[in-house]
Amino acid sequence: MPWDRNQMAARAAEELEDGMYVNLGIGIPTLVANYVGDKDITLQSENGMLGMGPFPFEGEEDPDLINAGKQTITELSRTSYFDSATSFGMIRGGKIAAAILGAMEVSEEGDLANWMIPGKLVKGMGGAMDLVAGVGRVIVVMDHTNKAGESKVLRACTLPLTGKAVVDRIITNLGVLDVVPGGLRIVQLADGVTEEELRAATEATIVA
Amino acid sequence: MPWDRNQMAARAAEELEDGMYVNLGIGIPTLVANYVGDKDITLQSENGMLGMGPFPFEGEEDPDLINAGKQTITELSRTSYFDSATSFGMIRGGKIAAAILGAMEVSEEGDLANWMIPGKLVKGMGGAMDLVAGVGRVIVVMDHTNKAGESKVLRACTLPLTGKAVVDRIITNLGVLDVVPGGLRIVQLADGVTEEELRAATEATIVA
Amino acid sequence: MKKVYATADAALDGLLHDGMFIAAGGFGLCGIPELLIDALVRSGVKDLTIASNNCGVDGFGLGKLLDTRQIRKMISSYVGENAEFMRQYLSGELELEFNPQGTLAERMRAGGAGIPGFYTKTGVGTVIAEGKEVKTFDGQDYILERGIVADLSIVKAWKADDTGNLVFRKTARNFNPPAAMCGRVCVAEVEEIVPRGSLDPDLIHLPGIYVHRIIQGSHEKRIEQRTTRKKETA
Amino acid sequence: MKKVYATADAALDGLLHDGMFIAAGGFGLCGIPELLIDALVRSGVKDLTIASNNCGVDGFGLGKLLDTRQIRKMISSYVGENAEFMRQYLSGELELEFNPQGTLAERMRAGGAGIPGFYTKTGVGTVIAEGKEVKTFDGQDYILERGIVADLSIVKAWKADDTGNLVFRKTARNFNPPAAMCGRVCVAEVEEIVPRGSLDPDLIHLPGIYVHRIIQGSHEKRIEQRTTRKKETA
Repeated sequence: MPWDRNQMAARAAEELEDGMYVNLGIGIPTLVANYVGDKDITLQSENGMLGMGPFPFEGEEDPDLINAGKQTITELSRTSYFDSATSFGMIRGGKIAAAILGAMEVSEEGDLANWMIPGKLVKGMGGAMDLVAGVGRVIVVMDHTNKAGESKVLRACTLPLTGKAVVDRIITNLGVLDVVPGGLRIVQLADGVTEEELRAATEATIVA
Repeated sequence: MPWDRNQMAARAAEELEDGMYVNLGIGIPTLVANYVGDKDITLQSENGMLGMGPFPFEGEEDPDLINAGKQTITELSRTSYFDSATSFGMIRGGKIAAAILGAMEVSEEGDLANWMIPGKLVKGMGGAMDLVAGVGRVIVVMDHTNKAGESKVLRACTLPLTGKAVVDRIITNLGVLDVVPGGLRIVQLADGVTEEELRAATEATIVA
Repeated sequence: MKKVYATADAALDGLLHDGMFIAAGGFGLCGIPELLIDALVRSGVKDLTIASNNCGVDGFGLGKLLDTRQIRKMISSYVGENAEFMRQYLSGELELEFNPQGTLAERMRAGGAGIPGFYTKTGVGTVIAEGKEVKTFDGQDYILERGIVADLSIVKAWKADDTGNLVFRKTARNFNPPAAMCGRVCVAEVEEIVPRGSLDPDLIHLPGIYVHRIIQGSHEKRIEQRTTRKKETA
Repeated sequence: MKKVYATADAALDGLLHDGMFIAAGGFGLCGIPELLIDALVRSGVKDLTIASNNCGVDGFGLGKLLDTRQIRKMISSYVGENAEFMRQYLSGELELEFNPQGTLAERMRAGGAGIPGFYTKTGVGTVIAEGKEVKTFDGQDYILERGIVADLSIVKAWKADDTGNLVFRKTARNFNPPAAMCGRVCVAEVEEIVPRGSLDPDLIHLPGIYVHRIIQGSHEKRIEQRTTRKKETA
């Protein structure tokens, strides 16, 4: 049986090591915070905060304290605030060890598309292009196929790119793949998923 | 009789207007602070301070509070501190209205040389190149001639430049000159100095 | 040199002209210059180009200037919260230049710091790189992005002293310092103007040199996504 | 993830190699990492390239590393306080790359912010421009300067918490934040390590993400130019 959203998030949390500064995207990546356990992880919110805490208790929301998804949040004892230029300086400068992001499409060369569907509403890339260009390790978490059953793990992306050759690892409901020379390498299969099932759902080249 | 150091400083202080943020160089320019009177002037120290106060009282020196000349100073009620990148950001970005600096040579095109004498000890330009490139108005205060009686106001500088076409106004012991198209224009003569005396001491072209 | 003005309208007096370029602080609805935006609406100034990470929401923040058709062009990273924006954009009434969020912040900071251009990896190989110079440093490609200098910056801070020294609060700092830096003139609105000397000089986020006019006022500070958790009961 | 180390020597353990590139904070003798410099002397690491605005004075600060001939090259804006520096430089033992002070600060900040190059007016038409690319923006010439990335940064702050969040004091801040930003690894020495949560998150000058190791110690904080005025007597 393929992984569900929470299992994917739990698997993504295994990527995180003690002491890491990490940026989590919107959607499944947000759930990763629930699975870091005892590890000393500091979450960045790219609107200008390190050490993002959980949602506030009802009635304790502070309009001056939001995350990059514009949700009310809280601070921790390690928290620091800074301006947007400094925030993206640390992103672009490679100070954030890992970003865990959602995706619409990923290619076998590590290209990522997650910001725009031409002809549909265009909302903007926000900080996604900066994150994929700058952080140490880019981990994508997404369903392996779209609602029509078509692979989202492609030879080449069809949608406008967020970044070219930026993805290091892909975690889907079917398993874990690494971007390596020549294509993707299977790192792990989701519980009960066979290699054949994963290959069948993957348009991209799978090597070794 | 030509102006003395204090008269030159007093004349330079007339260049400053209420509300200006100003950077004063080492030497005669430092004396300008004594002549600003009631004007609301904020002095920048390029090592990371706006609102530089006077020297501390004896026994009240703070090693964490120095100016760009490495002298102990004090803070004022308007003072703010910042890092060197921010400090030179405001200099380069034109936020400092005026810099009053010493010089070894100035040319009729506004070139300035004040950091290096080849063959002699080379100490470095410090922040001088940034200041002349960035601030709104560069005012040079210096003796009109050197100890050998040779003009320091030249057709072209002989020493390595601090900046090219950067000087707006020159205040010397003999008077005040502006850099204008074609050469220098006499703005004012020091008390008792004749135009002939000033012209004789000036190698640069004097126009109109 | 008096920097404190009585009202937002007074603080903008003499600074506005049609077709001007304004940089605005804020992220989403957090830390936005609400009072100065309202004064821009009242002024009727039009054909504005505005650099701001977002464009408010329908009927609030910069969204108000969309309703009145005062904006000609936005330079933003994300405009997904605003139906009127999309309508005007898709109908061709409104021009839009997408900038990656970090590129936009750095362009503002660079413009204020006298840096006309800088190289970044962000956007290499994407539509953002189209028409931009590419240069290789140490074997890797980067694109040239330009510094922004605005005719006017409008920002929101928590506290100011009368010399314009500003202090921000939590994530409401965001784009406000870089936006302030890139303006030829910067007007700041704050929740409280405190006496000179009552802000610790070590703890000023934005020195007064960047701030030309200040007003004090009260802010709605609307919350865009109110998310909470329940207190666990024992 | 433990960032606090017992001694400067322990904090540098495993980080040093001959020929390495170090960025150091401080301006003159103000805000310099005294204890880490002493540990570098004790380590015997040599052929160092050091980016620092100054090179200490004879026998203090980075001057100690001159006495032991551990420095191969300095990248500085001003080195006028040091006779041994001049002797080694004029005899060809020491290499020197002058950077305008603001260019040096910005090169550090850029390197830390993933910007490999930026354009500046500073130095145009001077020896500083020699061999550098010139580009015209809006009719004005600028030169291309490169971001700096150092193998190691050594900085001095006033206070830290155990997550590496730093606070500086007065003009001792100077080059310390940009120097910290540009290091692949940054070691900070502070006067006091305080418990997590005792620094106001709004008032942290340098977030802990930039700081990998911390030591607490006592500092001589030598004054270079002791200037005072007399109290006026009534």
